[in-house]
Amino acid sequence: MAGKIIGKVGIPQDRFEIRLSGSGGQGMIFASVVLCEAIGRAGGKNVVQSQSYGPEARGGASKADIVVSTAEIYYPKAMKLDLLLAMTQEALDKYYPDLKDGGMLIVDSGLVTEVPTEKYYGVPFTRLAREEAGHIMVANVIALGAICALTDIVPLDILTDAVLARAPKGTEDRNKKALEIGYNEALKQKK
Amino acid sequence: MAGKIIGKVGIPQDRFEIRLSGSGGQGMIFASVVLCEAIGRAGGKNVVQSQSYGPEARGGASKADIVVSTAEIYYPKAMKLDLLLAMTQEALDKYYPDLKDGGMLIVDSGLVTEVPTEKYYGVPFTRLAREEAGHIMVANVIALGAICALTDIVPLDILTDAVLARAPKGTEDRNKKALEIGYNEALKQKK
Amino acid sequence: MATVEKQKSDVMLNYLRPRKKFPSVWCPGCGNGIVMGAFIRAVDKLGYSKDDIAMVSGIGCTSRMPVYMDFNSLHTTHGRALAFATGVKFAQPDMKVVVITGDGDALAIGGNHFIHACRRNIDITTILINNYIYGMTGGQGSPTTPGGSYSTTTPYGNVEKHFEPCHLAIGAGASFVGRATVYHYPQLEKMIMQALEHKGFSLVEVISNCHTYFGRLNRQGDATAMLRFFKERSVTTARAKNMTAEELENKYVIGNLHEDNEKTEFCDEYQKVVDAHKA
Amino acid sequence: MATVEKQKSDVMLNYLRPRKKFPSVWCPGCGNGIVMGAFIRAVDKLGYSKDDIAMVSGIGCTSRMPVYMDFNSLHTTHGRALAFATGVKFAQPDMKVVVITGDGDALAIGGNHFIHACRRNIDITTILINNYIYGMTGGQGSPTTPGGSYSTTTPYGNVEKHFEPCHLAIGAGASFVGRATVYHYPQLEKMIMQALEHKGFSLVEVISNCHTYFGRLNRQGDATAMLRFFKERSVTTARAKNMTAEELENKYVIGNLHEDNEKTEFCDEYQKVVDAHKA
Amino acid sequence: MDRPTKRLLQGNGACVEGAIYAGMRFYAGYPITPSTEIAELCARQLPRIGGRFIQMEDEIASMAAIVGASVSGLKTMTATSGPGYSLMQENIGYAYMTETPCVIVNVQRGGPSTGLPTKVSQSDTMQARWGTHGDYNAIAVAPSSVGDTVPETIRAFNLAERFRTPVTLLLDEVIGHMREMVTLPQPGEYEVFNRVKPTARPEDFVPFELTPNLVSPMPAYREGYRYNVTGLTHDPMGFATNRADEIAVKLDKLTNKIDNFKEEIFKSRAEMMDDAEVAFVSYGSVSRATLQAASLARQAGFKVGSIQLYTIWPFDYDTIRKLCSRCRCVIVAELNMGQIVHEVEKALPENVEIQPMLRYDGEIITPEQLLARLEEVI
Amino acid sequence: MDRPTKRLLQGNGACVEGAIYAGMRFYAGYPITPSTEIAELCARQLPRIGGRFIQMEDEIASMAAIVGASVSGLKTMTATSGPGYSLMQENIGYAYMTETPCVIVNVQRGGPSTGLPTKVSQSDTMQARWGTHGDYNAIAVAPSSVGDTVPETIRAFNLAERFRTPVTLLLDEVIGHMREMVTLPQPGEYEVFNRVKPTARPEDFVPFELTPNLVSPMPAYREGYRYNVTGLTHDPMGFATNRADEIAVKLDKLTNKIDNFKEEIFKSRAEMMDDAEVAFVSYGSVSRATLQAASLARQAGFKVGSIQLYTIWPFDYDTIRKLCSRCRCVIVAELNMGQIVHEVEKALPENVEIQPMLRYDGEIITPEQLLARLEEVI
Amino acid sequence: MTDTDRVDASGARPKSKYDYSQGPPPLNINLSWCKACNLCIALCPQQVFEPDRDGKPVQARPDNCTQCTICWVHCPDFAITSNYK
Amino acid sequence: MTDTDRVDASGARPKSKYDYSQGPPPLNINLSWCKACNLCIALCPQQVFEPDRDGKPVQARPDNCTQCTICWVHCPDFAITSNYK
Ligand SMILES: Cc1ncc(C[n+]2csc(CCOP(=O)(O)OP(=O)(O)O)c2C)c(N)n1
Ligand SMILES: Cc1ncc(C[n+]2csc(CCOP(=O)(O)OP(=O)(O)O)c2C)c(N)n1
Ligand code: SF4
Ligand code: SF4
Ligand code: SF4
Ligand code: SF4
Repeated sequence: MAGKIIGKVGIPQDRFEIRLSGSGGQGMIFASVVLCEAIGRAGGKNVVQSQSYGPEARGGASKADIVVSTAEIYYPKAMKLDLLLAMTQEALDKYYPDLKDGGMLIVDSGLVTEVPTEKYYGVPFTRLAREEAGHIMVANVIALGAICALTDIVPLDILTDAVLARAPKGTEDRNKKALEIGYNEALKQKK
Repeated sequence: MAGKIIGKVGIPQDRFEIRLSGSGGQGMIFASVVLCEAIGRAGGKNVVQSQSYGPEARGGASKADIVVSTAEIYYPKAMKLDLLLAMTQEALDKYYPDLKDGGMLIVDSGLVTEVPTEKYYGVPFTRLAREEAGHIMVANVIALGAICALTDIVPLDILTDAVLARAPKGTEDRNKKALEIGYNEALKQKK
Repeated sequence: MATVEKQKSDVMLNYLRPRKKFPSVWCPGCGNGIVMGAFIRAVDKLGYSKDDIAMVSGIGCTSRMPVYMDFNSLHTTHGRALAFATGVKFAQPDMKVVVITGDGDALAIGGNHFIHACRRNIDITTILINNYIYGMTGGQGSPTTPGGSYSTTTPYGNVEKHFEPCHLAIGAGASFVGRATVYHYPQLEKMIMQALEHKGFSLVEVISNCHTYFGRLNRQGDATAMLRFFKERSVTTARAKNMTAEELENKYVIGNLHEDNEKTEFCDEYQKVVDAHKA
Repeated sequence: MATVEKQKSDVMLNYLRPRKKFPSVWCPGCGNGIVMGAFIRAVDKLGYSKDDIAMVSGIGCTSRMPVYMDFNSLHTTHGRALAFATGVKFAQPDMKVVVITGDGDALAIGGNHFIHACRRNIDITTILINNYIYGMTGGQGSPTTPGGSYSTTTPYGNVEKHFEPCHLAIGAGASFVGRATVYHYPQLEKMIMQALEHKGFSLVEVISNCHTYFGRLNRQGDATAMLRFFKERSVTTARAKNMTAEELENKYVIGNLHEDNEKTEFCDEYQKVVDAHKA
Repeated sequence: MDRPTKRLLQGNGACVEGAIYAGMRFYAGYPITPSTEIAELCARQLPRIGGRFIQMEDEIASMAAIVGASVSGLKTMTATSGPGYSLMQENIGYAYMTETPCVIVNVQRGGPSTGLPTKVSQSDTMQARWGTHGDYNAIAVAPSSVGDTVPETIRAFNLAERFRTPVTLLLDEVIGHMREMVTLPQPGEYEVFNRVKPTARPEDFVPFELTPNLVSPMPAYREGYRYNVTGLTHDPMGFATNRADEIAVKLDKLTNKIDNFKEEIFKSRAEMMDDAEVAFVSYGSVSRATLQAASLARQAGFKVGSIQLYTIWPFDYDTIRKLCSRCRCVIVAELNMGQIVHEVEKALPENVEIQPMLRYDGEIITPEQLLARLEEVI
Repeated sequence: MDRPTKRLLQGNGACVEGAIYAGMRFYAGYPITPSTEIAELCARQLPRIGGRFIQMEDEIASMAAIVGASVSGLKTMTATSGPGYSLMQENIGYAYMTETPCVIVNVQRGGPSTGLPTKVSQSDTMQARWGTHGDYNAIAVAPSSVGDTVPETIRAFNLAERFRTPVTLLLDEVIGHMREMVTLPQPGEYEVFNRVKPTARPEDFVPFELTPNLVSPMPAYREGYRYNVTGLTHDPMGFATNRADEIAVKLDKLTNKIDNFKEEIFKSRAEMMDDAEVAFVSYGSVSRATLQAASLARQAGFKVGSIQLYTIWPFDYDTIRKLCSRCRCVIVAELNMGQIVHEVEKALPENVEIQPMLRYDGEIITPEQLLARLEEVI
Repeated sequence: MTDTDRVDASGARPKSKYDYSQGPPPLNINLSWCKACNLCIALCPQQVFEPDRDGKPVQARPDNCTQCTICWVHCPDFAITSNYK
Repeated sequence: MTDTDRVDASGARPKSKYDYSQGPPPLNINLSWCKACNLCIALCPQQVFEPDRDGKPVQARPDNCTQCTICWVHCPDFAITSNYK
């Protein structure tokens, strides 16, 4: 009997799944909320964001997922990632298996030393944050800039607005700069 | 349709319902427990005792019911009384309407002044308790003696055992005496 | 004994709830009625409007009190009166919110709400009628039942220690704490007035008689005997100051035990936040 | 600083639960681990048998502690540890029953069981790790969150007053009450030993760091900064005696605050009843 | 202590007698009408047999204490009524999750809320199945008279111990408060089941092991087995888990350890059911009246029977269906607005007429009322 | 305050937006995963609109406080999850008895007991109907996405106010925590119902009057109406009663004021049901997947439909029966061990096959799983 | 049975403020509210009351009444009001 | 970053009790348990440790170690044991 439906129509895979991962303090949740909001505001696409909660979410690897689709998103959790950002080695080790064949991998090349594939983008987000953006805290925003450059998921201006809308007062310039750094640094690598 | 069953068999009324009533401090519950136990121990009959609880049971009229039957007692609450003991006017006023036509009424003739029927037994339980039994507290036991004399519900010796089994140590003689006083006083009146 | 201010005898009739039949369900002589009289006279003297008073209670003999009075009344679940009252007061901060509760209601099942209301210093007056036993359910031990005392659940004498409600309230942060008895009527009424006028959480512990259970099981006699007992055992805070711990053993120290008028009140403080952040 | 008794560094490895993976779920630097070490060393020094110890906890970061240790452990519902522990102790009076709890667990939802355990003076040692916030659920205010402090539920600064756990315990009748911090390790360990050896209800309040939430929201920095802060703010009971109320403002008074070795213990008293009435 | 074998007891007293017979040695409770006599009797009797009674600060603590004491190794009980039963729900759930045997007596009064403290009701029947959050399986036992309260209380303890689970004993105000003569059982007269103890070496002990009957052996404290007990969903070792496979295994265990033995747990009394065309289904104090009504109807020549449920949960749909196989109408009589009637509906085929005979005004159902209803359907 | 109309919100945030839109101005709560964000957002937002937020000492107190504040005159809410919902049951019963409008949000996680604090579940569905003791009638509303949480929260408040009753809003961890773009409603876009105030003179005021729709007008404090509110069963004047006739009238009122308006309260979304031979029935986050599965099946040429329940309680058996009139098989998909499936069973004739599709391991049901099940029955 | 400390130290009774012989008795006792608790009878410092057969107060010595308020403030059932305000 | 008050008043370091050059380093650090909380590094009065790239302690100045116990009693994860008992 099996296959009567799935065999005929299949489950439409019109969805793009993004995971931002790193360690507790790296602001992955903030980044995913901002990215998700930007994609949502850009229009035309549905978005769902989710993350881990509870003691499991503290220390160790932390992750936040976004599902993007032009269709209604029936199943809100990420299953096979189209894009994985890994800000630490631990996060990469843990979540790499969830990356789809041919999915895009972006790592903090300053903190991640062993990558199990050759097809990846490496940007030293944390070092750039410290050395060029003036504060280690904006490594996540630099990463967002890189994602923006490496994918066509969201235009830079909308992403910038989204970041500034959620960033604490007084950090606007720093964040703007961070986005640009990430964007430009990644562009250089874009294959 | 009505009457197909009840019309044919009726509900067997093989039951004898007793209510002991008075005011809060008069020990009606104790008396009913003892009486019930005596009837039960005498054998051959089923007994069910019940009483009021809660704030409703404080002050005002207090009551305790016993249902006696040679058959299984399916319905455990008193419905139409075969015997009503009223130790106060208030209790009499409240419970007299529940007495069956032809049911037996026993009152404390020292405390109850207005009895709505002529067919009743009046014994000054409280006065007898104070004056002859040595303590007002045994008025209830005197009343039990009277009930024993006026009905054939339980033999005096079994009732005496039951009273003594539940009475506090040191009050045995007083209670025995009280039973006798009640029994004898009532016998005099037995019609 | 302090001079007895002239007390009106019939003022309470103006405060009984129309259409609810009085007298109460309480046993003859139960101190609850005396406290109710004191409360009504206190309210009358302070001139509060009936509409502005909410009386909140839990479950117990004591907690039946609000139903008889013509105020807004909330007869809630056992032990939770202060939690409901917190909702009332916080929603209607201009009302006088009064909780009337028993020792079981306030301190057994309700102990947590009691200490938290003290802590928050929310402007609620709590009148705790302490009769050392559970009256409503027929004489079980309560958290104030003294060690060694009898109740239906301490048939061999209580092996537990008891709370001192006032000490607990002070330890938890209440800003007005006093103790009175139903024998010492004038002081009781005055203390209720002071508590009502105090801004912040106020506790009036009223030592009262449940002769029906506590009195009977502990051979303390009837209502009269118990009131006499309260009289004999009470010492005022003033006198207590000069007494040793031994002398104070088994004594009821009556009077105002703690008063802190500096402590800020919860609803006030919250209002400041609202004022500062309201859009 | 008192001289540091030589502490074994690896003794705790003997007490970790076989087959449960360590390290814990706690954040890096969380004071809970320091208290756990102190507890294990105290038990080791006292030479208790593992079988004779029951560790009971509620819900919270702190309350996860028992699962890591090779004792009988009961990780119960939020706030109820002392009620479960009362069942354990009363059923097995010869065991050492220890409750490990957080400020929210013990004093918010669990406040009633806390004061009643104090009142009964039941022989349970309670280690209350006070980090001034709810860690497990992500940084909400707790009954010990100081006025004005920030948490996710006091975004404009806390308008409530806070409990002093030790004062509350004393007001409720506890017979051993002491305060320590995770910075002052030797005193902490010693106090836990004393509490374990005390007959009756004992409370050790341990001031600890939740830098993840309390530290971050109140700009107190990381674990190290918070431990330094505890160091700076602490005064011993001995020193506190000679300090004024103002000087003591915002200070942590550490040391034994209350000890009463005369007070009878609940299980003992009950046993007397059993002995007297057993058929 | 030689006590007369026949005694006048309240239902609440019979419950205490049954519990002590079954080995109950620890009672924690908080007074509430109409269950209070159970606490009062335990306070008096337990010290005499070396047992322990404690009045806790509330019902939440009472439930906690009996779980703590049961894990420690004793057979434990608490008693309450509606408001207290509601408060206990969280910790009853803890007992389900930790598989801790204990008996909770609910002497039912009218609800909701404070309701009718001194009036009879059977309106906590569904709560006994669904009162706490989450998925689990429940056992509830309901005697119908003072007399059968003794064996049914013993049965409640046996089920608790046998299946490592909390068991609710549903009494009601009428049974709890009325007095009847009761013959107390002799030692040995009823089987008393004690929880199975582990035999594994402590190092090999798996506290929540998946045994064939799904019930894991349970040590007392100080027997050398140290393990972790938690209300978090846990693996067989007793450690919290978030793994989907382990979670499902645990929940299946909670459900199946009871469902697999439904026939053993379910108990009913079927009278005159062989050829019954109309049947009463009832439980608790109502069953007295239904039995009389059915007998009278038989005397009048009608094929009427009576099924009394001694086990309410798990509800055995198959047995009820089989018992009612010849029925065209079933009258479900209960003191509430309709609870078990829905389970009977589920059990029976559509062509059987279901007649609820409900009373919820604080009074019990009389035989007359039942006969009147019967006359309508005959 | 001009806020963008479209915002990225968690389900918990959408709930707060809906509540504030509906007029909620008083929140009392105690944090618990996965509902905590509701408290946190209320703490932040309520002072800004002159409302009041209080963190109580526990869930019992939270429930008490919202009832107290509602009686005082405000629209009130609390939010919790399983363990807290169990603790609230006694005071939820008080709200039933006193007919006090309020909304209780239960963001469900796995149970029983502490269970799975961070994992999704729908296992408190039956508890929302039967969790407190006694007889009463319950309303429970269940959104399925972040988006519909806004209008469904408004609807929950409207039902509470309209019927003077507590209403449970059943979310679950997935809805509560995930973020979606939500268009916030403009003022006037949704109807907001406010409790009916009395018009009688205070002397003539009958607080629990039997009006035609059985809902009694309800004054706020300080509006000149002083009356007694009690959890004891009471007469229309609000005074405790022990009279059988008055008791029955009160309980009938509690039940019928809701039952009589079942059609108005019940809300479901039926898609592709006109000629459906197989239907999914589901609610909450599961409905997203069932809808997709049904559409795919249609694309493949099968007559499959989907019914999503927005109202869980009162369950409208008639509507479900009518909607499924052409079905030979109904698949009930829920995140528990089988709860609403029993109600669907009751609703449908025996010849309809009922297939439970249950998941209770902390994960949600995928469209694939639903399709696989569908293939088995097609 | 009575509270003698309230009697003046000299043993003399304080004089009552009203001439009760000219009007109604000093107090009005609502017998339907009175529960016969005995408190008024026992606490009255002037022995104004005696119990009737039901235990309810009768003003046996009305002239003794000084309107001291003690009976009515202690009456738990508000059964005593003064006729002289 | 370090707790200098613990250094002897004279500024001199207390002499360590062991000759670490002859055997294993003073401490054994279980890096799989260490969570890089920094407490040992910060609290060590002798500045024995430096953080590695992950923030975990490295015994940079082993000879300074006096076996004072401070690092191991404050390590919340029992990651430090002494090699010299
Ligand atoms: C949840 C719950 N548990 C128990 C009860 C039963 N109960 C009613 S009143 C009461 C104790 C009352 O004692 P107290 O508060 O001291 O008041 P009193 O009757 O002595 O005035 C108890 C245990 C209840 N109504 N609800
Ligand atoms: C009945 C119930 N309500 C709420 C919660 C959620 N909860 C879990 S832990 C916790 C607070 C923990 O704070 P605390 O006790 O101070 O311990 P910490 O995590 O800070 O160590 C709360 C509110 C729960 N598990 N159960
Ligand atoms: S039982 Fe006690 S508290 Fe209750 S009314 Fe009677 S005397 Fe008062
Ligand atoms: S959240 Fe706070 S209390 Fe919990 S483990 Fe982290 S630091 Fe410790
Ligand atoms: S005090 Fe009041 S109730 Fe008591 S006897 Fe006197 S009049 Fe009657
Ligand atoms: S104290 Fe322990 S966990 Fe923290 S850095 Fe040092 S070794 Fe690591």
